[in-house]
Parts: sequence; structure tokens; C-alpha cells
Amino acid sequence: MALAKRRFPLPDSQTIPGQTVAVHGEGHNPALLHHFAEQQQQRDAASLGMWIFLATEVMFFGGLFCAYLIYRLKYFAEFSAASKTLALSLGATNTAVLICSSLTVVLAVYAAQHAKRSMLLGNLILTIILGFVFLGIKAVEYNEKFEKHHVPGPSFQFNEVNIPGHPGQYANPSHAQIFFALYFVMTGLHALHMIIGIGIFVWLLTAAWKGRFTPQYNTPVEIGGLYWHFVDIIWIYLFPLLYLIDRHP
Amino acid sequence: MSEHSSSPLKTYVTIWLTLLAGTALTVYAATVDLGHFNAAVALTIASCKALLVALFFMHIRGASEKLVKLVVIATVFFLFILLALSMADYGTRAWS
Amino acid sequence: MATENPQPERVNYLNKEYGVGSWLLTTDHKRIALLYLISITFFFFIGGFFALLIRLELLTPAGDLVQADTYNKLFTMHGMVMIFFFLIPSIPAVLGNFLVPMMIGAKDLAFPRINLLSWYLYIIGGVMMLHCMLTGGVDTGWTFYTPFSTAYTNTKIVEAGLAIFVAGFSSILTGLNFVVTIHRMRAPGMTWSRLPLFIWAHYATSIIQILGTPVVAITIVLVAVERTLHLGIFDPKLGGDPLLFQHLFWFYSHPAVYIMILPSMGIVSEIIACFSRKRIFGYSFVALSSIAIAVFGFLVWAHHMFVAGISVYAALIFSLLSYAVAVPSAVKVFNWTATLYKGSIHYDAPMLYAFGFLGLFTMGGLTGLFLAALGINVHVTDTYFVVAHFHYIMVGGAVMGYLGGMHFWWPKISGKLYPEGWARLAALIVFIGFNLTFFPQFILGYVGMPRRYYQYPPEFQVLNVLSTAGATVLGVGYLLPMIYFLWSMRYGKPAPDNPWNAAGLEWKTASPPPTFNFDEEPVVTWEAYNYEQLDGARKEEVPVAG
Amino acid sequence: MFDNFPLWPQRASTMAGNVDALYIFLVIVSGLMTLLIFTAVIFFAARFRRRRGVPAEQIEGSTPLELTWSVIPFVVFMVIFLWGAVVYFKGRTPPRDATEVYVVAKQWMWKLEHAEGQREINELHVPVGRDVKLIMTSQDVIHSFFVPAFRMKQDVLPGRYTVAWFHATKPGTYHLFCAEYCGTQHSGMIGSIIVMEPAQYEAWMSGGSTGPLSATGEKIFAELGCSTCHRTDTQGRGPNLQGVFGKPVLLEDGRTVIADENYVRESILDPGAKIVNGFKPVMPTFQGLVSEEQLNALVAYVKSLSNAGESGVKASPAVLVPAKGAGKAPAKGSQVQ
Repeated sequence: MALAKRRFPLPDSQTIPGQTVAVHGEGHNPALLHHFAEQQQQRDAASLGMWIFLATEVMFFGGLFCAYLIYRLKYFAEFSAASKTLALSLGATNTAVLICSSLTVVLAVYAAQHAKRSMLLGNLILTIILGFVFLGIKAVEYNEKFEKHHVPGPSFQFNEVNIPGHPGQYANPSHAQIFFALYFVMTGLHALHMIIGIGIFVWLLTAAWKGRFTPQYNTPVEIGGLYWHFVDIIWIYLFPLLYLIDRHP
Repeated sequence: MSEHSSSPLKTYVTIWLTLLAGTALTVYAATVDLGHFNAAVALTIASCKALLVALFFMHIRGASEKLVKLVVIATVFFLFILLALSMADYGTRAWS
Repeated sequence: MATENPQPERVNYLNKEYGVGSWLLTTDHKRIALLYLISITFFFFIGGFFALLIRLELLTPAGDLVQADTYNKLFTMHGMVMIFFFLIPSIPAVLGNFLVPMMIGAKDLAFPRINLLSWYLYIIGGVMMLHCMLTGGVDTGWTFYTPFSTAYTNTKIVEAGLAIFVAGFSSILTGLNFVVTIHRMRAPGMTWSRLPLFIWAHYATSIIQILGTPVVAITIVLVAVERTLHLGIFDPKLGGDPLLFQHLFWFYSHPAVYIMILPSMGIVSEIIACFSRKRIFGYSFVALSSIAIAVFGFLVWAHHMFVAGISVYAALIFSLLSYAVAVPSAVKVFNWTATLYKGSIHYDAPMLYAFGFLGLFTMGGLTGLFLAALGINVHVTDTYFVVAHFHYIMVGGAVMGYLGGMHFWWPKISGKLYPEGWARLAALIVFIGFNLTFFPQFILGYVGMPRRYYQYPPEFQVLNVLSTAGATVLGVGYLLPMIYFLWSMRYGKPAPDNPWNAAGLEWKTASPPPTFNFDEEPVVTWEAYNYEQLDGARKEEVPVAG
Repeated sequence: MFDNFPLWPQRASTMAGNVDALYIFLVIVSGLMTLLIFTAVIFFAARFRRRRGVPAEQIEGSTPLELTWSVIPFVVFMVIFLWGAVVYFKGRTPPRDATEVYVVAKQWMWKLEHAEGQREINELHVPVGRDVKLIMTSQDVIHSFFVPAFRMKQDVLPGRYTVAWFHATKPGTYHLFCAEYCGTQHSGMIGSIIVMEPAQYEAWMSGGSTGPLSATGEKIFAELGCSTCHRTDTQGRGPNLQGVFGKPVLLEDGRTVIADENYVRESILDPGAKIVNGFKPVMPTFQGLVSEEQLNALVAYVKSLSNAGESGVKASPAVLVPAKGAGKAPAKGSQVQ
């Protein structure tokens, strides 16, 4: 641990050498919180805090993956039949959209660290646009599910649907309903996290627009980036598990 | 993060292309009938993609701190505990 | 030094600023700890009131005090309030919030604003739970088992579930705050081997809070979604498996019992070291056993489900792992006892609570071995034997530790000394009342009285009467500390900086401490529990407090 | 009010002795350990109380001592674990020729049906000295069949069968409790197990029987038209059910499963789940068309087809050597009124 070189917070009058005083013109760097000794400690703390928060998110989705694993092994036939009704092309496009958004996020973090204002703003905007594209495609998919009565609940219908690989054998509607219950909860929760991600990036965009991020202080962009990449990783797993259960002819 | 951990743009783009290729690969792999291995193949491809995102895009590789790596590994371990020990029940229910 | 401080009232975190805003918008970890203290005590007495009603109802075999439904709501609410709104937050949020930054020489937690957010989440959850209680309550037991909770009751499950969901995030964020603070904000020289065992215990607790709570959060979301949108995941009519709910629920709820007991273990380590004037015997073993309990705690959850219908082989695996998790607890008890050897022991109130903890936690832990043995579990699970076991651990262990900690650090928190005589009396009453309440329940359990029974066969009445008598004594025992703590706020003698002459950074600063804890940042050059130095420096004067 | 104040549950089944033995062993071990800790704490507290001028002796700790009080408890724990596992396995493997009772748990009552056809509510008459196997399911929420005198408890789940067994050794009336919280009258969902001498049991059996359960099952089998596909010859569209029960069945997707009660139930309610090898998935589902009682009767009928060799109705009461525990004088505790 880099303990030794840490010093007690500087008395208010003395600023960190080479530190451009930000817009507020206060004595020391405005972003350095009072209880941190110095910038590096605050950045490390924020980064570790976000990683631990991502650990809670992994366990949060983990409960759903556990339910998915158990019901997939129990009702594989119905799961493959129900998975086949999902639009593979839309799912694949969404995965590509999220991967591109991860690229723009990483470029935004790079831009913040190298004081490239236009590149930062451009990539932030691109990320937000890609986020909305993802939600748009998701809305199209959900709408199609509503029309086909595949939404679990009283209106659910899944009669005479063949089980792939077993012509003439029909999927049990109640077991298929469990698949769609899991599908809606998992993708719904992921979409909710996507909406929160877009909110964070809109806030980052406004802060970047006001020029708050400098090569010395860009932790929020980094933290927002970590969160976005995590949401992308969750989709990287959701896509094959939900869409690609049994696609061979 | 200090200077050295943000890789140049070239690395990002190559990682990005690899991820897209991975997506295409997993979609193709699903159309090939590998029996039980379909699930295993899909999961390995997804895990490779997730690892790429974590190592390069989330800067785990460049980070000096071993602590962040420890947090990630510990989380995956506890998720594995949840899945494995639940399967200890469901997997052996048919034996008795 | 234990000298009186007659100079004018120094500026500390209590008198630095006044007004409601200075409390409700504070980011000072000490003030947030006091906010938690008030709200937690409030919920403790609500839960305790329900407990008394339950015990009164069980005085007679027939159900004649309240209706069956009301009784079911009583034990459900008693469980939910006590577990989610008292036991889980109490020590980490009150004593942990107050002491973790001070013990490691930091000015505050890593994320003070998130710390305040945690308290507001706790309060929002608490208000939702109160509203749910006042407008109908829940009758599923604190375990929410499906399909009863999802399809066979129309009480306010979704509202209670969301209250716990929100309060759960308060627990997650507290855990996150502690881990980052302990990693990133230790004073220079405060290496891991010099950390007080209180910090090790809270580090282990935070690991469980971070990794366990989200799983119960998603489980509650699934129950809420199943009730409102009819997305049937646990619904047997659709082929859903009610045991899956139990797996996901207990994956968190067993580690949750370690969230409740580990902080008390940390407190007891501090108290026994201070009042024996000795370093804890086998410091590194006690520290690592906290971490071992946290990690092993996640491997054992299905010992709550041995008769629920899981496969015989899974029951074997979980029974074996449950015995593995018992070893670190046993190591801790042996080390505490060994610490007393060749000590210089003084029986102040905190030490009496520590002795109480030692005795009752040992009995609670040993009865856990009964429940982990498959053969016996079949007979005693879901009976009063289980009720007695977990009350011995939670009330005998966690609450005794909490009261011991409150007495030990009260001078530091309030700057006042509590009345020592009354405190020792309260410790005795709590110990006697506790045993009278819960020991008969072991016998009741083995004789076969099931849990959550509103009316019971007449032959169980004598033991139930004993238990109810004990409950009233316990109730009095718990009222006493609240009274004399409040009394001491007003009339207590001002406390010196280090009344117990204890080791630890929190005793190096004033009591009550200034807002930023230390006038100049401490640099740690001594090992943990350096009582030899402390006693060496003042060989002649015996630190008699109060 | 205090006339009947048991401090120890009655011992009325073969399992009771085993469970009590392990329990007493654990009480002794824990008692010794608690005594050890209490005396150590009190002795140290008194012997090393604070005296002026006598400082505490700083002892760092000793690794060998730590290892001893880690390894020794673990070894003791393993002994307890193995002993507990043996008792558990014995309690969870019903003997082959046990007489069967079908239990249907419903919110706040127990419905029991003997294989011989008797139906009872909240009461179960069984002969002493015979293995009884309970095949249980629930119509609504999770319940739990708990007989303290037999040291037996097994949760009863909706949607599947759970199995428990006991071998009563002492005539008498014993409590039956529901041990898993199931709603308002959870504490009212109680009953009694009446263990009778074989002669008394025969007398009770003869009256009020509507014919064996398997016979009722056969009637339902015909009414629902099952016999049109499941024929006794091999031309039927469904598999021939003679001698199927209890044997492994090769499925169409290559798996082999044992045809137990859960398999028969699943094949009736969800035929598509496990298609027998060489047959087409044409069987319609009977979900919602068959009550739990009819389902139990059908399972009993399918079972009777496989042990056609035996006399079917009354399995001969195998003479069993009374278990170790049963030989001793019955434990204290009078008849439960």
C-alpha cells in the first residue's frame, strides 16, 4: 500500500503545485474533499468504491442467473422453444450497439485524461445516443412480445409451439411462461441499469461541457465508464443465455 | 489513473473489433449443433469477451493495485459458490 | 490521561453547531452514528413490544389474547423489525460508524455523503415498514416462504419487501464505506497487523453485507414481481420450485446472522483486552477467524432446509460445511478465555456484558452443533429448539455485545460517565432474564412444540409460563440502560479522555472528540493492545472509573 | 393444569432411540464444553483479578495451542457429523415392503388414505411393529408432517411428492403437528397418530373400507380412458404399465430415470416432460382434470401393476425384530388425551 508518501491534508492556503485553479477559484483544488490527504488517495478510494459496488451488482444479477440456470436444466425443451421465438437479429444488433458504446466510453475516458475537450464531448454524446438506440431496439422487442401474447400473466399464450429438434412435440405453456418471466425480469433489470447509465452520462456531459474535467481531476468519467462497461458485460452474458439456447436447424 | 494505464487508441480499436468478432462467432456457433457443448461454447465466448472488456476497457490490466483484481476474483468466486452449491441440490435430487 | 479536564468547554462534534439542519444534513460520521442510535433504539423497543405480546399470548395453551391472524402478524413483525431494523444495522451503523474512522486514525469515512444516504435509506425503509405495520402488517413470517407469500395471502408483502429492499441498500452502502475506508484511509504506520480486532470484525461484516444483501434484494424483487405482475417464477402451478426461493433467501439470510454476531465479537475482543490489561491471546488467529467466518458463512445456507425437500446428498454436503464454519467461532471463544489467563481483570459493566456474551454465545454456538447434525435436525428444526438457538446467538450474543460496547464507548460518545452501579445491576438482570426466557425453550423444542404456534397442547404450558416470566425480566433489563444513559447525558460526571486507560487510537483524542477526530494526524508506532506500555507509564494509579 | 408436564418426548418409533442417543451424546459434550468455559472464565476472573502492583503478563499466544483447539473440535465435529448422517440416512430410506399411506395436506387439515382404501382426516391408525411409508403432497402451500414421538418430520410440498417413513414400536396416541408455517390455522392443523395392537388394527380396518386404493385407481384409469392407450399388450400407443413401477425407464432423449411416484405423477400432469423411448408424444395433459386424491389412486394402481405377484391388498406384516430402543420400558409420559 502506498502509505508512507501520504501526507496530512495541506493547510487551506497552500495549493497542489502545478494545479490549475478550477472555475470556483477556491484556495485548493475544489474537488479534493476535506478528509482526503491528497488527490491520488481520493481517486483510489472512488475507484475501489465503484469496484465494490459492481461486486454487489454482480451478486444482484447473480440471483437471477442462479434461477435461470436451474430452470434451464429443468425445462430445457421449453426454454429452447421459447428462446427461438426471440428476434435473434435484434439481439445481435443490440450486443453490437453496446460493444460500440463501450468503445466510445473508453475513448471518452482517454479524452478526459488527455484534456481533449471535443473528443470527450463527442464520445459522451455518442455513448448516450447508442444507449438510446439500445433501449429503442429493446422497446421494439418488448412490443413484439406483447403482440404475440408472450408476456407472462393472464394473457400468456404459448399453444402448439414445436420443441426444436422434436417435431410434433409441443412445449408446455406453463414452463415456457417461466422462461419469459426470467427473460422479462433479466432484460428489464438490465434496461433499468441502462437508463441509470444514460442518466449518469448526461450528467457527465453537462459537467464536461462546463469544463470541470482536467487531466488531474477526471474521476467521475472513469467511474461512469466502469459502471457502463459493467452493464455491457451483463448484456454480453444475457445475449447468448437468452437468445442462443438452441438456434441450430 | 496515472499516465501509463490508458492504452493508446490502437489497442482500444483492436479490442473493440475482437469483441464484435466474438459476437459474430457466438451467433454462428449457436447455429451449429454441438449437443451439450453449445452451452459451454457460448459461455466460454461470453467469458472471453467479458474478460477483454474488464482487462482493457476497465483498465484492470494497467492498474498497479492488486486490490482491484482481488475484488473481481472474490466476486466471481462467491457467484460460483451460489451457482455450484445450488446445483449440489438440484443435480443430486434425481439420485435418491 | 485520566485527569479531570477543568478547562473551558472545548469545541467537539456535539457542540460545534446546533439546529436540526446541522444534524439532518451532517456528513460527520459521529453525528450519523448518533442518528442511527436514536432510530435503532426506537425500532428495538417496537420489536421488543411485539415480543412481549407474543410471550403474553403464549402464557395459555388456547389462543385467547389476540386473534390467530394478529398473532401471525405479531411474530412476523417481531422478526422483521428485530432482524432488518435492529440487529443488522445496530453495531455496524452505530458503533462502527462512530469508531471505525477513529480507530484507524482517519478524519471520516471514505464517502461521508454516502454514509448520510445510508441513514436516509434506513429511515425510508423504516417509515415504509411502520406504514405497512399500521395498515395491516404481514403474516408470512420474516422468511416470506413461497408459495404462501406469493399466492396464498393478501397482506402487504410487497410493501414490507420493498421496505427491506431499501433498508438492505443502507446495509450494502455501509459495508462498502467501511471496506474502502479500512483499505484507503489508515493513518501512517497503521498496518493490518496493528488494526484493532474491532476493525477486523467490521471488515469481515462488510464483506458479507456487500456480497450477501444483493441476493436477498433480487429475491424480494422476484416475490414482488410475482405478486404484482403475475410473473410466476416460484409458482408451483407453473412448474416453479418453491425450494428455489428458499435457496436464494437463505444464501443471504445465513450470512446475515454472521453480520449480526461478528461486530459483537469485535466489541468483546476490545473489552476483554482492555479489562484484562492484556493483548488478546493469539491476535492473528482471532483476526483471521473473523474473515474465515465471513467466507465460510456463504457455504452453509441449506442447513436451514434439511427437511424442506432438498436431496439427501446436498444435505450431507451442507451439514459437513456447517461444521467447518463452527471451528472459527470455537477458536474465538477459546482465545477470549485464554486472554483472561494471567490478566489483571477488573469487573466494570462492559466486562460483565463481555462475560455474559462469552457464556451465552458458547451455549448458542454449541446448540448450533445440534442443529447441524442431520439426525437431530430432522426432529428439532422448526421447533422451539431453533427459536432458542438463534435467540441465544442474537440476543445472548449480539445484543449483549452491543450493550457492552455502548457502555465501553459511552464516555467517548457522550463525554459523560454512566452510573457504574446501575450498569452492573442491568447486566445481571439482562443475564438472568435472558436465561429464564430462552433456556426453557430448548426443552420445549426437544419435547416437540413447533414454531410459530398460536395455540399449543396443554402439556407445554409450564415451560411457556417460565419463558414469559423471563421475558418480562428481560424487558426490564433492557429499559434500565436506556434510562441511565439518557440520565447520564444530563447529570453524568464529565468523562476524561481515556477513562478505562484503554489502548486504541479512539482513546488518544478528547471525549467527546472534535469534528475531525484528531487535532494532528496520529502516526502509529506501537502494536495493537499495547497495555504493557499503558500500564508501565502509570504503574501506581489504578484507573477506577465512575 | 400441571398434571402432564413431560420434559422428554415419548419414544415410540425405531428412529426415536437413535436420535435420542445422538442427542444425549451431544448434550453431554456441550455440557462439558460449557462447564469448561464457565469454570475457566470464573476461575481466571477470580484468580487474576486486578491487584495493586501486579501488572498483567503480556502473552502473545501460542500457535500449537491454537492448532490443538482447532483440530480437536473439528475431529469431534466430524464424529457428530458422521453419526448424524447415519441416523439421517436410515430415516430417509423407506424399507421396500412398507405399507403405504397417501397424505394430502391442505390448508389447515391432513387427509390420509391407506393403500387398503380407508380415508381419514387428521388421524392415522397404524399397527404397531410395521413399517409405514407416507407419500405426501400439498394442495396449496408448504406444510410439514411432524410426529415428535417418532422423531420424524418431512416438509410437504405442492407440485411433487415427498416421502417419509416410520416404524411404530409402542401402542398409544401421539401428536401430529404441522411444522412449516402455513397461514392462519397453522397451529390448528394438528392431529394424532393412533398406534394399535395388530388385532385391534385388523378390527378397525375391516369396517369402512371402500375397497383398496388401487381398485379405485383402476376405476379412474378406465373412466379417463387411459386404458385405450396403455394397454396390457404391446400395440397400445402408450407404454404397457405392467411391471414399470420402481424399474429404470429409458427415455426418448437417452436418459434413464427410475419410475417412482414423482415420475408417474409428472407423466400424468406433464406427459411431454419425459417421453418413453420408442413412443410418440401424443398423451394429453391431465393437469386440472385430476384431483390429488384421484392422482394418488392412479399412482397406487400403477404400483399395484408392478407388484402383481404379491397378494396386492394386504402386504403380509413382516415380522420385524423390535428395534433396540423399543425393548426398554416405555419412557415416562402417559397417554396423550
